Amino acid sequence: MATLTKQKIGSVLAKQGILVAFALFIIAFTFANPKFLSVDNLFSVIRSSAILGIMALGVTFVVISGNLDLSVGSMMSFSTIVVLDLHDKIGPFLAIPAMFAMTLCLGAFIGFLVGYLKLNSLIVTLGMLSAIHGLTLTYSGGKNMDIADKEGTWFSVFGQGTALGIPVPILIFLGLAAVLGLVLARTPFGRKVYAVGGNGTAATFSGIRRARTVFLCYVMSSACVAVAGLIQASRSLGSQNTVGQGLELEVLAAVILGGASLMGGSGTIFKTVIGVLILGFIQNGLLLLGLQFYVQFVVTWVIIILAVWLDIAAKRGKLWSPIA
Amino acid sequence: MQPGALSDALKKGAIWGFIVLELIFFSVAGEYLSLSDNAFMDYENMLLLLKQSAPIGIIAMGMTIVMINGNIDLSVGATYAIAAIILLDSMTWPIFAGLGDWVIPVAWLLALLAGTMLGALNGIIVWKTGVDAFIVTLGSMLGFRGIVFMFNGENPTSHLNWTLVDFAEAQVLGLHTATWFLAIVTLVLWYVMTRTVHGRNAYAIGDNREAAVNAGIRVGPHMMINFAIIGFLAALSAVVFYSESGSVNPNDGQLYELWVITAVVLGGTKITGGAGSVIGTLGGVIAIQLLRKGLGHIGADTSTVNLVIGLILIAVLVLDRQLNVKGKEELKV
Amino acid sequence: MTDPVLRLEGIVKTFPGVRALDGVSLSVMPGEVHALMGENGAGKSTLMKVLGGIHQPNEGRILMDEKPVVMAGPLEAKAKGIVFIHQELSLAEELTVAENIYLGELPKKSFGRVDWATLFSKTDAILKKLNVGFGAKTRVGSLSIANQQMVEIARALTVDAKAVIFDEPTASLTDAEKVVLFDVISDLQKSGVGIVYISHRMEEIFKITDRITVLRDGQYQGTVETRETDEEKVTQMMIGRKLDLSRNASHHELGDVALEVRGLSCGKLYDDISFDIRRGEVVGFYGLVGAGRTEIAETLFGLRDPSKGKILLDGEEVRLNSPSDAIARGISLVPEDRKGQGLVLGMNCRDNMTLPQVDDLKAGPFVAEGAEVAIFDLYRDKLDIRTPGWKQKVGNLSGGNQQKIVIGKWLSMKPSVLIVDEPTRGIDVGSKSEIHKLLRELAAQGYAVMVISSEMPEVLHVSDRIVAMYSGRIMRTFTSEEVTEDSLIQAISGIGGDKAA
Amino acid sequence: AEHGPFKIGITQNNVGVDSYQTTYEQAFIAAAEENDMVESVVLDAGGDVARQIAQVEDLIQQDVDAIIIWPTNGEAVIPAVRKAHQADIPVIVTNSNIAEQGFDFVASFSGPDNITQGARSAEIMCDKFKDMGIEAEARVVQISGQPGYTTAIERAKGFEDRLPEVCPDVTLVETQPGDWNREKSQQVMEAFLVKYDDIDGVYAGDDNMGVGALNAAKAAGREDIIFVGATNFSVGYEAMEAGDYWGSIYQSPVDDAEAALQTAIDVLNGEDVPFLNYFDTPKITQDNMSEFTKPVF
Ligand SMILES: Nc1ncnc2c1ncn2[C@@H]1O[C@H](COP(=O)(O)OP(=O)(O)OP(=O)(O)O)[C@@H](O)[C@H]1O
Ligand SMILES: Nc1ncnc2c1ncn2[C@@H]1O[C@H](COP(=O)(O)OP(=O)(O)OP(=O)(O)O)[C@@H](O)[C@H]1O
Ligand SMILES: [Mg+2]
Ligand SMILES: [Mg+2]
Repeated sequence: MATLTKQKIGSVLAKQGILVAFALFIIAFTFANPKFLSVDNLFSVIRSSAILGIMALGVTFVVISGNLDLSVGSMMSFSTIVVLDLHDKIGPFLAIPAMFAMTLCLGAFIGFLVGYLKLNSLIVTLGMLSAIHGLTLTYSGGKNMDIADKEGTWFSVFGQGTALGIPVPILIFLGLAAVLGLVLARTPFGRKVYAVGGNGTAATFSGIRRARTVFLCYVMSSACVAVAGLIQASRSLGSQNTVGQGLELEVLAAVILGGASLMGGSGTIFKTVIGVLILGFIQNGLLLLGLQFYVQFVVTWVIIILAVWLDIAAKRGKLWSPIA
Repeated sequence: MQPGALSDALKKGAIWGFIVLELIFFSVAGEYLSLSDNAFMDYENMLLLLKQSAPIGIIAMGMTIVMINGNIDLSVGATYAIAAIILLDSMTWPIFAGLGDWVIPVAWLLALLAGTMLGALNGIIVWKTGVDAFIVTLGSMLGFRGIVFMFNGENPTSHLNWTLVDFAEAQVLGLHTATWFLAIVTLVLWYVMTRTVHGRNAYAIGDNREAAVNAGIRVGPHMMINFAIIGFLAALSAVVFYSESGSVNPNDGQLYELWVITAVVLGGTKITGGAGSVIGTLGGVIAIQLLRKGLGHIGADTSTVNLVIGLILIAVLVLDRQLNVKGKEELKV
Repeated sequence: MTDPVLRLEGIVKTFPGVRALDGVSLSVMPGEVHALMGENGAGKSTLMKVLGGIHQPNEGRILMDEKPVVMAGPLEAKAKGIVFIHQELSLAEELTVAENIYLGELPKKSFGRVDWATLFSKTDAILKKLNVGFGAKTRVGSLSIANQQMVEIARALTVDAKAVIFDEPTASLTDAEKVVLFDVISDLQKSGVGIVYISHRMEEIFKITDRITVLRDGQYQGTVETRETDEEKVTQMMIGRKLDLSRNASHHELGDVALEVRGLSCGKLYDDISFDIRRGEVVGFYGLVGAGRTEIAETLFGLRDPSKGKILLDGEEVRLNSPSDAIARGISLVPEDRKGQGLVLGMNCRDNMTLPQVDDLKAGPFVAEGAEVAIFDLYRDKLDIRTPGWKQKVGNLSGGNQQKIVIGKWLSMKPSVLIVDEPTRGIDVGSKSEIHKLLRELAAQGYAVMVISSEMPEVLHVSDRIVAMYSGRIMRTFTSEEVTEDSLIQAISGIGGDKAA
Repeated sequence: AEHGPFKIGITQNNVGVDSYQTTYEQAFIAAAEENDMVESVVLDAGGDVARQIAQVEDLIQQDVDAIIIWPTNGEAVIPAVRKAHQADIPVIVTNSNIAEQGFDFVASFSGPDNITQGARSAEIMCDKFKDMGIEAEARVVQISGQPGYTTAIERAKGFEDRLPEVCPDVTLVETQPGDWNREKSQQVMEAFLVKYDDIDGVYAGDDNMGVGALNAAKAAGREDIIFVGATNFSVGYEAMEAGDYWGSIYQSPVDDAEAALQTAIDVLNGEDVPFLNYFDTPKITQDNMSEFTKPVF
């Protein structure tokens, strides 16, 4: 009986190692600074994680399908700049769909290269990171983009509004997470994403159109980026060309922290959300402790490795790796 | 010539073919667009090209073997910065005050040692925890950068030693010091990877880790050695470069990992491991440096440079894909 | 009496949800070939992995020369003289044959340099003994599966082994290579090495082994002298009942031509292939490895573009550009390589089985999971798949049960043309005859079935007609009445056998 | 002795990272095109010292008549500058200066004085606190530029040194970097607001970050904070118009670029140029902003 419960606890740990780690961090931070768990702070963390988080949702699809997307940061800059520019030119009603269309085109282009032409995704998206940055600079002429009438536009609702007392970015993030979570876990498309990432050849042999599936993953990812860009633009109603720079690695870190394997075929939206929140709370927690940013770097390093280690150690039931 | 030999040769030589294309393009375009009276393919300019390829190139050699081994190292940029700080800072430490210019080799050694240790640290973590190298080094990319800032806050660390600068700027037998280092590193690693047991085992591990384990290869130590080597090389790259420049910003080396990986993959190393060569990587490094240099030569502006570099990377992949098509009857997976 | 080289005592090994080995004991004498038999999932591979240091037993002990030893890992096992030839290929494809054979023990010179001269000369000697058609410097990835298997086997000859374990070495070998393998085994035997031999092929077992140990559901059933037993008794020990080996002789009416292929060619792979399959008919394709049968199947499944010729389904010419085209037209293909092409190893059993029809099993926008489980249960029972439940990852099933998942996956598509490529590779005798029976039944229900196999008894057993292929061409087509083993062998070796209409 | 136009090469720090640098590049190109006496080669180091050194080498190799450099690192480029000097090519440093050791190899420096700028921001902040009568207890947070950049370091130093001199009782409670990035700065400010109930002033290393911080404060409903920035961007100017943002330092990238080009031409013409050629960067606040045109970037 005793061994049975022990086993049960073991298997819970194994399945939810990352959640346990998450809980531990929260408790530790709360002891260090009681403000950490205040409603204001929670909202503030989730709100500022929302942009990163929404991008991570899309990237989760890409990673599960066995690919990488390093272009999301610079694509997000692009969406933000475009929607801000068009806001004043054609009004928000048209600007938003126009920006979505342009961003989706970028996603479709990457999807075409990686899916249909079967090019290596790391290099393609690395190339696109640079190319889209160039595109953004050309588009904006390198200038910051600002909305002229900041007080008068309803456009600010996506980034600054609240509904039912909850900030809109949080609602969008969680809503999107729920929808995409269902898509991934329950729909035929989601199943195909796992199959293509798990074993692309076998998926093809099962009649799954691998190229199309990969293509759609990138389109989804770019749609998420467009949403993130929209919130970003709405939040500050103005932006510089580099607003998303460097986010690609943070996004990837969150997805991996959530337990998706870079080899493809595993991961879930729920876990990605946890990964995003862990990163967000770490940053916020350390800031509240008043640590220098470089101490935050070091602590984040340790925490990322510990969290992932704990997670896989629980899965294999052994602390140390079996690698000889 | 056997059937397919030509396409084989093309495949292997794709990156060199691309380099030739770049040379032709920039030479011709340079005639019209460049202010300079000197030709792009001027001998001196080509020597500079090799020299300028060294900082990325030396690290890329290490990345090649780590990637052949089936791992990746994203922390090289930060390791590079740490080694640079140790190199420059240690020359001013009071304990070495009596050494005169003999402090130089000591500083070099310290920097190289530090790089090797950091690399080995990554290796040990990958080995002992079993966490994927991508994640481990993504973490240490941050962590090492944090350590960089701990040295001197946000300020640059500087120590200009003209003896050192003169050494680094010297040209021996026509080649710059940095070029010599790049050449020697390339040769040594080529030898290690093709001729030694460690090199061959590294290939085997990257190719099929399970098979290597089943065959009784001790996977962990090999991986650790390769991580130590890349740490050493990141430090060597810093040592060569900062001997000449004498000051390091805490941000230096950022994004190097991405450029290095790009060069390695352009050079034909498989991202999943098991295949690749340091010679190919040399081609990849030169191709990238040539692109940057050439775009500057013809006066492209910042946004164009970004756009073009990105698209060219993709174009090279498309080209490579075309060369690799086996024929119409190929299995469609 | 001599001491056994190797003794396993009361080995217990559990995985989450599975008791794979339950107190198994086994001893191997020097110079003995000891067969290990049992159904798919009985625990044979697991037992050998415990011996080879890949798994640690929960209970029990291992003795070598009557001294207890601990196999902490593959390295220790190898150092103690245990060589393990794996069921699944375990090769580094980018490396040369020589490097693969000596993987982990490359000969060294000073400073850790590889001693290439020694390596190649030693390898050449081994390859010569094995009588294979490739050299030491060939890249392993460019070899056919069969030749890769020979590379794996060559490893047995590199060290002074005390015991060699062969886990289904012949699953992807043809007769020519088998002969060589048996020579190798008898050489090893003469030099006093103890050999454990795992196989589902009875004729091999009775040809080369001295004793047989049988496992069932992880439990030890007993050990018998090969000389003193026969197929029937062994089968009974394995599956606990007798096997009905009679051919399903029900002669049902043949229907219309379902699949017709006219003058199909594909580059150098095969040339001018014409045949047809009627509803209700099983057509066997027999030939040596590399004869091009798999490539024909792949073409019919939309995976290759033919360079010439036509494919007709129900009399109508079709273009098949992708597997989904082929599936939409009622073609199913059970591919040759289950790990690479058949299964997503990290996915659970149910999801693997329903993968090709996941678009059709819908409840609203979602996958109808209930319907999926129903399909899984149906075929689990029909094919006797041993798994703790549908949630189990396919990668954790035994090799034979994995194969059954693939077969179930394609049967559940209710195809009108079913192509099976080496359908019973690695499947135990009991299930094998079940599958044969199933193929016959399917035909009787009106399916057109194309069976590609390198096992002559299988082809002879299930086919109504047999197409013999040699090096990309059809040599002859036999009906089940006229075919004899000799004429078949002649046809596939390219000797004589004028092309019949 | 020279005939024909001067060939002038420039290697900039990191164009495209913000509007200032972009506007600088455009202004420089425009000025060079307008001037018949000048042909220009415009390069960008992308913030990477190694690339900048390579670009200086390339410019030397191309035999330009003068090199303008916007150093990525004020010391690391010294040996490269020495090489240009040895090749008899005059070097003009722009925007942020190189270290003293390199002065021997440089013809002139042209740019703003960032330490003074930081000091002036401190004065603006202090004066406002005095107006409000809270100079005895005010608490200030600082959001600095990208760690490691000379401009960021110098402005922070100027501010930190000057503030206690003019307002000894004001405390600088914390400094965090905002990486010249509005979004990052907004996040940093959000955390500050949670952490400190009492914040009276925010000093940001440039207006871009200042406005990010302002957004955070507005979202949190904290209205009474004094924002002071530097490098007056158009967003900052607008926020000042709206009365949300108190003051900044007026610095025009167009002036910066034109000054650099003119200095180079003067040097090539053999004219006498001062070694430290600062252009003026005055204080701008809500009170005097009507004297300034709205920045174009
Ligand atoms: N790593 C594992 N995790 C969980 N279960 C496992 C694992 N490896 C094997 N098993 C289970 O152990 C049992 C025995 O498997 P094993 O591979 O030894 O069978 P086998 O006798 O070799 O069968 P076959 O003839 O099909 O190869 C099977 O039920 C299998 O599902
Ligand atoms: N001797 C050989 N050398 C090189 N490649 C070979 C050789 N024999 C076969 N191949 C290739 O290996 C691949 C797989 O071989 P396999 O034995 O499965 O061929 P196959 O035509 O499917 O044979 P089978 O008729 O047994 O199904 C084929 O694509 C074939 O071209
Ligand atoms: Mg088995
Ligand atoms: Mg075959």
